[in-house]
Amino acid sequence: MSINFLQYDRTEQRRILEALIFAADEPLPLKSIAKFLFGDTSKQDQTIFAPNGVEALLQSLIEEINEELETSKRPYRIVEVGGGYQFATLPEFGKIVSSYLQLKAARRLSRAALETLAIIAYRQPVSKPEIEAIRGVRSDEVIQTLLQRELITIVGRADTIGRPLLYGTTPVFLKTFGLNSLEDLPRLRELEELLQQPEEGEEVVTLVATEDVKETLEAQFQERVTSVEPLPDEGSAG
Amino acid sequence: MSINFLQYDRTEQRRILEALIFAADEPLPLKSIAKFLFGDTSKQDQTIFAPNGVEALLQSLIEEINEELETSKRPYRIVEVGGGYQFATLPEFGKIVSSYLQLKAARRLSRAALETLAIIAYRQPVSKPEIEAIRGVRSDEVIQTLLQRELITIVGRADTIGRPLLYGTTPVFLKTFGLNSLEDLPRLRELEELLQQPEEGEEVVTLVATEDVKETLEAQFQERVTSVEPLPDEGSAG
Amino acid sequence: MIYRIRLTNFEGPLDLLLYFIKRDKLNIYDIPIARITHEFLEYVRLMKMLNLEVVGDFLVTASMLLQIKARMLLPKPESEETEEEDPRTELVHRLLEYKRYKEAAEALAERHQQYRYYLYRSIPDPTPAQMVEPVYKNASLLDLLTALKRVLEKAENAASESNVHTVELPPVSVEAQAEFLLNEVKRHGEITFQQLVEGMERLVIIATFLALLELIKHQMVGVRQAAVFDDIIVYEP
Repeated sequence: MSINFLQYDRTEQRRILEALIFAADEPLPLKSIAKFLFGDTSKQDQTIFAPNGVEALLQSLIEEINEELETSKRPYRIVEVGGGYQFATLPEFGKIVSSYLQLKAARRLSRAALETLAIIAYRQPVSKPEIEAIRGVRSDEVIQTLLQRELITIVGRADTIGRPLLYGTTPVFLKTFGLNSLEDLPRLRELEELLQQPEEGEEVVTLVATEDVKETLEAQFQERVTSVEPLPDEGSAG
Repeated sequence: MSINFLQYDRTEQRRILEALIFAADEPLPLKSIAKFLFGDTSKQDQTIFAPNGVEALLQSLIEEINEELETSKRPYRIVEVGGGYQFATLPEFGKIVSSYLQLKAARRLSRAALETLAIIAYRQPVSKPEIEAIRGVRSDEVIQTLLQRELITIVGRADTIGRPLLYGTTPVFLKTFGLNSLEDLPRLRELEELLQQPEEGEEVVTLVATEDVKETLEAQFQERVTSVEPLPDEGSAG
Repeated sequence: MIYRIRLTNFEGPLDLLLYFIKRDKLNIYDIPIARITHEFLEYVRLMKMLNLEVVGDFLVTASMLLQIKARMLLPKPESEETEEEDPRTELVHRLLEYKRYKEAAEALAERHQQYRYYLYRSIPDPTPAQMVEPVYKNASLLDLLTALKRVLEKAENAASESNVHTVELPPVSVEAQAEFLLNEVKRHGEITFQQLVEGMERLVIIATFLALLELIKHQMVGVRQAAVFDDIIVYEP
């Protein structure tokens, strides 16, 4: 779909473009912005976008927005990155922003950590080789992180070759995810049922592979973890 | 960590605060911004933040930023939502760009979804059997949809028979409905109040003959039928 | 063929009863059970005819209505002193309870209408390195493989959309891709893997990926990312 962008005056054009770049969660390439604002321009008379066509028009609008941002002393600009345009804070604010983000990052578990944690939660007691077989990747570091955060602990040794250590979840795990006991974990089957047949056709998620289950768990966990306070004396975050 | 925020003049204070809020993708509570910028203020002399302390200072800075954003015609503001402050587009621009960005949040919700969401919002934590008892209809699909849109999440398990999963609303819910917290939900009418207000009839339909009734009903149903699907393996119709 | 009709917007039996009450301006505390049951059953018959999947929910309510109707027909106890409970009480309570949430849903709908177009800031990841001091860490092999998997899936989707099924040997070698990659990195200073392989075919993507691994090994390029599963940024060391 496209809107009739040219019906707006230049100020409004800038504002629409600025809102578009603002609300996108990835850098927007000029090409795709152009497609949205003007539809398929290849079929149109390019002279209306003279002198240099649609993309040049958009580029000059972006320049004008950045001038406005500078004049009004905003601490961010639109920058070109990764083949697209997006907002970024100015470098002089970088330090304070990144130290804030780091603070926030310490509160989140990485996706790898959540994935591993989900496997341990559902299959405990479980050994590293088993975890790695399921995830398909080496998991030493992430297990270390989980041990450090006291979300998992060593619960014994397997009887298999090499007698690998077995891991299980801790009370900290239960507390972090607001569970009374391990029985409160959603059963995998329940999750599958929940994810079957969505109501709206456009949001069809067919749950076939384990991957999807993992992702669901991760999404859920992620949500809960973000609201949990950082653990004290933390060596390193996941 | 904390920086010496007060060493900056007011313009710079605004810019630092704006950069922080701009760089975050979730609502920042005043308390945590204050903690970040000033460290533990409880031990400090609050009079330097007079007249109303740190949070009042931040709040007035945010107001000033929003005034500047308005003056310089930016298409976004800092809004208070979900227990903190976050940047958001002005709705008129959100409307223009949301179709392009295909944002889930802007998608319409069906009446069934809203009804179920209302029950969950007001009675959380609440189980599916409870929801279905109130609605009088099976609600699996609609719960799935709400989970997928991240408006609700699993928050635990009930102690009743079968230990059904319990649902509650998410931060996405607060944002989608412009709520600062669950306390901002419109008040649920009391049963007594409903008792006092007799139903107002607005449309009177006189039923004449059964045939007519059927036709009317069919037309009505037709309107509400949103999808017709072939049944794969069903021997005979019910 | 047998069709089942999904009424995704249908609110159910209680909603239907409230509809009757409203339509006929009935007193909710004095519902004419016989009349309403009759009409309700008409609906249920129709639903069966249309093979609506919600009919089960309506049958439950239908049987409740029939029970109430039967109880209403029973002769009242002789002593007028004992207050016999109205058989309709429970139904009235359920209707009122449902009505509360129906109203709350309407209020929510209004709020949604009002707020659905507030698009909240979300952060494009990774934050551009040239603007913000990044919290990057070096990317691991897993990160690289994840990026590759994502890119390949994208390429496959694109291929299946265009119905192209040509399977050929890579038109380029790993060496050639290494050269291409180095040039790109030199030109841009840094570039995401995603961009590097944009529009490439599956096999070329794999060749590029192998080239990337080689170049990393020889420390001719570096890779980093802001967070696990973010785009891999290839940069000039």
